[in-house]
Amino acid sequence: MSMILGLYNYWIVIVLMMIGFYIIIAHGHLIKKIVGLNIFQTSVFIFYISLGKVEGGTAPIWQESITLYSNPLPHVLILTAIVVGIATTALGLALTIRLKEAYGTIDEDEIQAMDNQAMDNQDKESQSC
Amino acid sequence: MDTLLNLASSFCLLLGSFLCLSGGVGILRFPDFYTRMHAAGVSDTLAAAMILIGLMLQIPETLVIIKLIIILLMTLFISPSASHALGRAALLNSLTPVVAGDKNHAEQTTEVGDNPSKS
Amino acid sequence: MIIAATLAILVVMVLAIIRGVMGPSLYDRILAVNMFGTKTVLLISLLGFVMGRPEFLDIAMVYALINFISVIGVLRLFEAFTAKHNGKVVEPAQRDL
Amino acid sequence: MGIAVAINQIKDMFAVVMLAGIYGLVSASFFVTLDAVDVAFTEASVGAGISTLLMLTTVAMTGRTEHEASHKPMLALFVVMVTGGLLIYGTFDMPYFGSVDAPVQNHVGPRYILDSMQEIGVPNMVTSVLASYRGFDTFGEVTVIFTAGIGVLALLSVVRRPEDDTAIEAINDSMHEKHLILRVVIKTLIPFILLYAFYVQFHGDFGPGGGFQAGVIFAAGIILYAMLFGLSLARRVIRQPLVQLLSAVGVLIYGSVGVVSMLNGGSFLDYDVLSADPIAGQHLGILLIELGVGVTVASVMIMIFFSFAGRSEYQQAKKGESL
Repeated sequence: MSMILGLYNYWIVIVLMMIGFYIIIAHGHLIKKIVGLNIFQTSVFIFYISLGKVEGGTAPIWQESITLYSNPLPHVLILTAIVVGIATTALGLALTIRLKEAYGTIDEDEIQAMDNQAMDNQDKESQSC
Repeated sequence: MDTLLNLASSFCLLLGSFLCLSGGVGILRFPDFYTRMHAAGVSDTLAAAMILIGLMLQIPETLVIIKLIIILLMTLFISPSASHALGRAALLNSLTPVVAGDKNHAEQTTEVGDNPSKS
Repeated sequence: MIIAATLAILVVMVLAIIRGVMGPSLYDRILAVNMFGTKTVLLISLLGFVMGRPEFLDIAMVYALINFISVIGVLRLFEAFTAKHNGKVVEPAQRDL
Repeated sequence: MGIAVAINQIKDMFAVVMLAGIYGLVSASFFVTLDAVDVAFTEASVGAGISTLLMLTTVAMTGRTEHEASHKPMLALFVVMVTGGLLIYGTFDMPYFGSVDAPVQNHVGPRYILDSMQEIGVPNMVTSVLASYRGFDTFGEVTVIFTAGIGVLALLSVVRRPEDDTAIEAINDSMHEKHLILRVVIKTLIPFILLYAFYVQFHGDFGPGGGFQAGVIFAAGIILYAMLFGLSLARRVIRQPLVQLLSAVGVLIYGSVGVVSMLNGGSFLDYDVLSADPIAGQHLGILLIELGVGVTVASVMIMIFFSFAGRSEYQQAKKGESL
């Protein structure tokens, strides 16, 4: 019982992470993949932050009367990671837009099918030459 | 004086919570979008105001009270205009309200704005 | 008292999420997001008081702002989207009032 | 968690993105309860605000529905289950939640907590660790953001011809004639948003806040303006070359603080030598660095939004021509 109470934060993180992972693998739609990636990312954030939490501690902003703080180090790492995460998400979305313009679809399977077809055509042309 | 303040703040907080809950029930139970918006918009604004006033009465520090007042002003500014924009957009996109008498029509009409366009 | 208010707000947040997941129309979802946002503002101000650190109010302010911005953004973009795909914004359907 | 499951199920992309927005708010509330005030601040402005907007812009450009997946999801489910099972098995060795003697709390953490007040003199430990102890890291992150901004610009920038502008402006005008109430409200709000961004920027030493958050809030104010008053008007207020220049200037401010501290005889990004009094030097260094971070983040976010919105208008204009 104490194990369940002591470790539940990791389990929440893992369940979230696996949902994100599943979305990334099982869906062909690129935007949905990016949303899945975001969920995955957030689960990692929660993991780090929950590591830094100290029972009975408060936010790491110095005050005269308080002696017990949570660990500020994970907060710093995650703070920058969030902003970098949005930058990479934006990059992914930009790529998605360009794919849509180039292929007319953003479904992974359809893009692959079109690629294969183009490749086959190329092969045929080179053989006929 | 202190007990009076405490009493007033508890009253405000309780009233705020009650309004919140009624808004929550409203958003879940009402039949169509416009009634839901009514429930959410009206109760939200007053509930937020009540809870923030209740918090203001609890603390003597001036800075905190000023911040709470700023939040309150922002809620009073933002919440109605967001509701307005939402309702307007819904009306312009032909989401018809449910009128008394066509109950069986309700589910169908609320779907109108949601038809994914064929692109 | 603060605890009671916090609990009430948590319950309402759950209700709003249910509405947001259920839909049925997009506007219901936007409404749910908006409501969820205002409730988060209140929740965080209350949490600041529960934990005895009223600095949290800064965060509540950001929430109020961002919530507004995202609701307006969704509406504007959705409008642009329907305008793009239907050619014209559809006339309000005739209402037989 | 339920939200994540729902995201998996729903096919309408608009709804998915809305739910992702709620998810961001929920996780930010998590961070508040776990004492990570600064992180909650960032997640609120980034995860719930800007990323939702960017995703919506993309959805508006790429279409709204998702096709039924053609391949079987059972294999994916199996992989996920196995990985999850292994990870849960791994947690049995982890320290319990909130325990004081966990390994994380025993290395550099106590030093940051106990000594930062004497060494740096800034009450907000997150800021002192971010800008001073781990200043090198943060420099790297800022560069990454800058690079991502350049990447988005390279992918989405549109060569603009003058005659395009009139077509785009016609579309804009037709869309912006409405919304009188919103425009008035937002016109009054925007100065306060920008002011608040500056407050967050310079108050970051004492409370939650700092360059990253301030940059995002500032950008949010500009984005709000651009959405309601039209992109071309916003571009006239803040010109694209200026934004690009500023995003580079921010990184340069950061780097040059490091170089100046080297010239003064310290090591790279060692602010003690910036002033006669080490504490004053630290204050000065942190202030400058946060300024650099804020400038870069704000201009990169504005740049990203402008490129997305500009691309969308370009597509519309092209469609209008072909009709």
